[in-house]
Amino acid sequence: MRAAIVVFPGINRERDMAIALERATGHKPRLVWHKETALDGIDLVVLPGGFSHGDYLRCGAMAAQAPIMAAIRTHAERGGHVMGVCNGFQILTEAGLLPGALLRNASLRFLSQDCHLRVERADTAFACHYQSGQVFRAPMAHGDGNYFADDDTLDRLEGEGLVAFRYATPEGTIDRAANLNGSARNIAGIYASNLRVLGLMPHPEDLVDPLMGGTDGKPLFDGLTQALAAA
Amino acid sequence: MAKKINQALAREFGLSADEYQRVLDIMGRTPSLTELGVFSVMWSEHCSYKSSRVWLKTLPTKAPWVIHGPGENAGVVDIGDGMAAVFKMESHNHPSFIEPYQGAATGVGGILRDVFTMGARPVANLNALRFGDPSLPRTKRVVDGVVRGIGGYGNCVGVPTVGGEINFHPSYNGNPLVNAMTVGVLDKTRIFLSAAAGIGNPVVYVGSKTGRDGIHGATMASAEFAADSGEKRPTVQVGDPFVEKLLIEACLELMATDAIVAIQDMGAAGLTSSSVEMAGKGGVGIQLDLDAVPQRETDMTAYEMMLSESQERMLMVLRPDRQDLARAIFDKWDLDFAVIGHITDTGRIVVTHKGITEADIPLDPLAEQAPLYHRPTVETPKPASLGPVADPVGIVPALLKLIGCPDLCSRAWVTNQYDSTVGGQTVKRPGAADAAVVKLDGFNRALAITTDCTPRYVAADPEMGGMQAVAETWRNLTAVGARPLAITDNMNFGNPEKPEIMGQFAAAIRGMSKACIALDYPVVSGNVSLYNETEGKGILPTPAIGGLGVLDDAHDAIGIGLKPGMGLVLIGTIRGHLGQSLWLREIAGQEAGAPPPVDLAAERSIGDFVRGRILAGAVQACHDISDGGLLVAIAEMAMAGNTSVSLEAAPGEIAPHAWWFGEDQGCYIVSVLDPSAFIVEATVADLPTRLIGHTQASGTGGAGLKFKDGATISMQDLRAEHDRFFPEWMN
Amino acid sequence: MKLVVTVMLKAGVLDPQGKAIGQALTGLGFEGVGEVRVGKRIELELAETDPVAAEAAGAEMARKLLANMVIESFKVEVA
Amino acid sequence: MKLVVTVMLKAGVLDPQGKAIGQALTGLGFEGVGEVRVGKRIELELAETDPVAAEAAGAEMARKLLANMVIESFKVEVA
Ligand SMILES: Nc1ncnc2c1ncn2[C@@H]1O[C@H](COP(=O)(O)OP(=O)(O)O)[C@@H](O)[C@H]1O
Ligand SMILES: [Mg+2]
Repeated sequence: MRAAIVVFPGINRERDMAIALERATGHKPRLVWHKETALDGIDLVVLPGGFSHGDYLRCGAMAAQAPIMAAIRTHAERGGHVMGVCNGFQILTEAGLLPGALLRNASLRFLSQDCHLRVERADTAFACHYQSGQVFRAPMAHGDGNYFADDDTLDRLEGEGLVAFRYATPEGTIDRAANLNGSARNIAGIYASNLRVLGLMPHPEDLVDPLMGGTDGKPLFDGLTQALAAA
Repeated sequence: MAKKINQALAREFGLSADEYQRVLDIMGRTPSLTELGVFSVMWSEHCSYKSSRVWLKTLPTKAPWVIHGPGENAGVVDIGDGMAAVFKMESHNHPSFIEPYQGAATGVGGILRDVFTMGARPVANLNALRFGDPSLPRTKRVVDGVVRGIGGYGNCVGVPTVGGEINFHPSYNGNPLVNAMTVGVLDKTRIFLSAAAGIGNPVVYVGSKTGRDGIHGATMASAEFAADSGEKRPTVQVGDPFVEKLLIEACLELMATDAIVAIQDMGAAGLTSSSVEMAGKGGVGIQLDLDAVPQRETDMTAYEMMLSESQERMLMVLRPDRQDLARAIFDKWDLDFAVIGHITDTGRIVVTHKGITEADIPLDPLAEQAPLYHRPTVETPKPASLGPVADPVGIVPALLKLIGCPDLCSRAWVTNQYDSTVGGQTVKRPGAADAAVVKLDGFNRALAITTDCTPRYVAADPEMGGMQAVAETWRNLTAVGARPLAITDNMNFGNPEKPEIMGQFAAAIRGMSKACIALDYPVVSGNVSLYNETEGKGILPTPAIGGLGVLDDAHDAIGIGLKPGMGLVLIGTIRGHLGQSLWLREIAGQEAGAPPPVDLAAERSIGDFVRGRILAGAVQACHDISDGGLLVAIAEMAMAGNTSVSLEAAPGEIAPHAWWFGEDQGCYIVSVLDPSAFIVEATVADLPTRLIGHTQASGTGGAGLKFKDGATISMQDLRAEHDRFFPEWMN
Repeated sequence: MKLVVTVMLKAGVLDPQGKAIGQALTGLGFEGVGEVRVGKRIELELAETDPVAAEAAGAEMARKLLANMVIESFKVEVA
Repeated sequence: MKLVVTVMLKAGVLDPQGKAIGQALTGLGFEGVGEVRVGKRIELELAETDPVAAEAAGAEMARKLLANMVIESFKVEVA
């Protein structure tokens, strides 16, 4: 799998993401500057976490207008895989590559703590090393992760099985207490219709090494590596 | 409009009559407004250390592993593998009182710049915070703003905030302390310094544009607050963490080339102090043309530009043939880049604006004749030692109250607002261990970092308190298995013109020095913040210490969380010292007695032994005894590991409350699989130990804490008390 | 020419900030505070001197960047 | 009665958001964009029916909570 990480000004988890991808694939991902315009020969494009353009105005809004976005759009239209984590998820929604928007956390505070995610379906390149219904732990670190979409959109996402992960208790219960940022229907991550574009708020890339507290995020990267090996 | 330059104006600028006379002597004429401004900020307490310098000079600053001690933007120590750690702590107390969010945010920004200006990538932030009485609405607003500000800045720049400390005391009601610390790492052969060189070399300004921000911030940080401090509000600066992030990346990118001759952040007193210090250190002169300075506002005067404290700016001296390369890098990152002058051989700083020479000052006298005061000192009288104090409530209620009190309760509400994992190298997050542990990307090696100070000890006995603060950081680094290397300090005190305050300062330095020498643990950087008083009332003297240590292998680091199936051993001697303890304050309602004495020889031998056992893999968890004493430490270990503990009885010769809550120094609790073996080895080394309990058997649930006499506290009750304060207070 | 673009959350989109402000005001003793909504006011200095063209440019800026049409609506005025 | 409180950074105070937006608009090809300042627009539903009293209440709210008087200024209007 050949992976690229897009670097927007103000992004700060590109290193974390590169470490996780290198662990899984055995080689360093390509870092692509936001002013570049081509993504040739890439299987997976990752938009990492951080504060692109300071998250001023709205999180991800300015990055969504970057020159590289046209290439990302083309890559997605061709059926290429795209993953946006945290700020990357916000950028994908701002760019219209994923539906909905990420509002300020309901508590109006930045949340930096571990959360638990329930895998809603495992038959995707991203989740194939998890079981459907499995719960895994991931650090979250965001001020604007409160997923919002209108009811029709939410119904469609659920109806088409496009919810990727939900905030859950460690036992897998989907309830209000587990929904730290107030997201609609506990949604932590969603897919585009072709299941090849994923956006999620928490950071599986920060939990791929026992030394840093666990390996709960590792199956995501191992799964991607295996699923896209043939690509 | 033009102000008349005279002694009255000099006084407004914070210069005494003597100091102004010295300016006149150096200049041989009446200075211009800009010149007077330069003298006043360079000779302010904040920049000149005029009251503290004589004492700071006595601190031990050398060790074989120290690469740069005090005098540079930050201290640098060798950490092995060809790498060095760069670190410093700095205060932003006054700005944080005026505008808590921006004050704290720009404090973080400022200390980050001191570290990356040396070529290091910042890898960790910490903060030492002191607030007033929590029952005051103002305290709540300040805490909320400061915590948001630290998070708002640190999270955005992508440097993990991994540790720190928070205390409450009414003495900080009108004067909170916000001390921020940054640690960076670099290749030890690629350290950048600030001494300018190369006659004719361009002086380059990069970063944000200059506005009328914080003019006279440095002198504000050097003056006591009066009731009308609202008047000084326009000096507040707004931080732009996004630009800071770009500046970090752009500077590090440029530092990978050979373009930079010297570099210095524009901190307090902005363009003035950075240009004066760079030229002064290099023994050269500097010519600045202010027309070239990127400006955010119109019609700025030379005086305003020289004194502005606009954030996120740096000054560099470049090799002339690398100017274009440097410009291209800053263009890429959308940052201003302007050649604003050049290095000269005149030994003077010459500032021109719109064709007029606005300042022309000889640099040597500006530095050498800077005021230096041997202020009178009065020793703090030794406190009477505390007689026996009866236990009014019993052990269990006292524990529940203590672990819920503002000084000991869970800090999760605070730390959950700080991104502690960004960078992917955080081995021990806040609350997991006595020190934060951050791995070096690409190496097995890790840094351990902590901040500590117990101001109530320092107030009661400044020398012992200074010693204790240093020893506690050393102990906390040891408790994770790290080899302590060096400290940074932030001396927060009251008005130095009062002999009692200067006496506290001198004694604290004395105590710190003794500890540094005994522990081979020198001071490599620091900061002094004086005049922390409101209407004549001083804060508790607070020499905050930031300690740094190294682990050759991050895998060796341990935390405080207990696991089942272990024995708990106390190493060190508990005599039941209740003087100045939290138990005494929270349970008996007294702030009295002498602080617990520190025995530096015992500290060293016990610490070295504990570290040795940790590195040998014999210790599962370790926690030092500090605020709240033995039982609080055990409760914290139990909660952190979600593992119950059965306790042995207190020894008969010490009153139970003194045993459980005394704050004796130099003690650790270790969790070990084989307590007898540990005790034997300690005994062979002639160190005092005592078995104090066992964790629940593997696979069984437990009662939380279970005492020998059958009393228990459930884990839920412990947690409920521990977790309550901040969320209830803030919501 | 100065332009003011006002961006507000659409009705139906929960505004936690507005809610929190409403609660805080009530907590401070202000009576009769009903719904509170928080939006942005963006003031732009434009070289354009024709108000109609300026307004059109403002609307274009809002659609492209200043507002997220999924959750927000906007208004452009020449100041 | 509906009240609108507008809160803007005081003149001279750095507005990082406004600066970034200005740069982004220029990057998107909008020409002649000068200074951009971003503030808050807070719309409040009040039980009060007297405009003068409502305005006074709004100013009080702004001073106490809605604006940070150290760096911001505000304006109250009855909508
Ligand atoms: N209390 C102290 N202990 C040790 N070093 C100190 C202390 N206070 C200041 N220093 C050193 O003095 C120098 C100047 O510090 P400072 O004025 O804070 O720098 P900056 O201009 O970057 O703000 C630095 O090298 C700093 O480490
Ligand atoms: Mg500096």
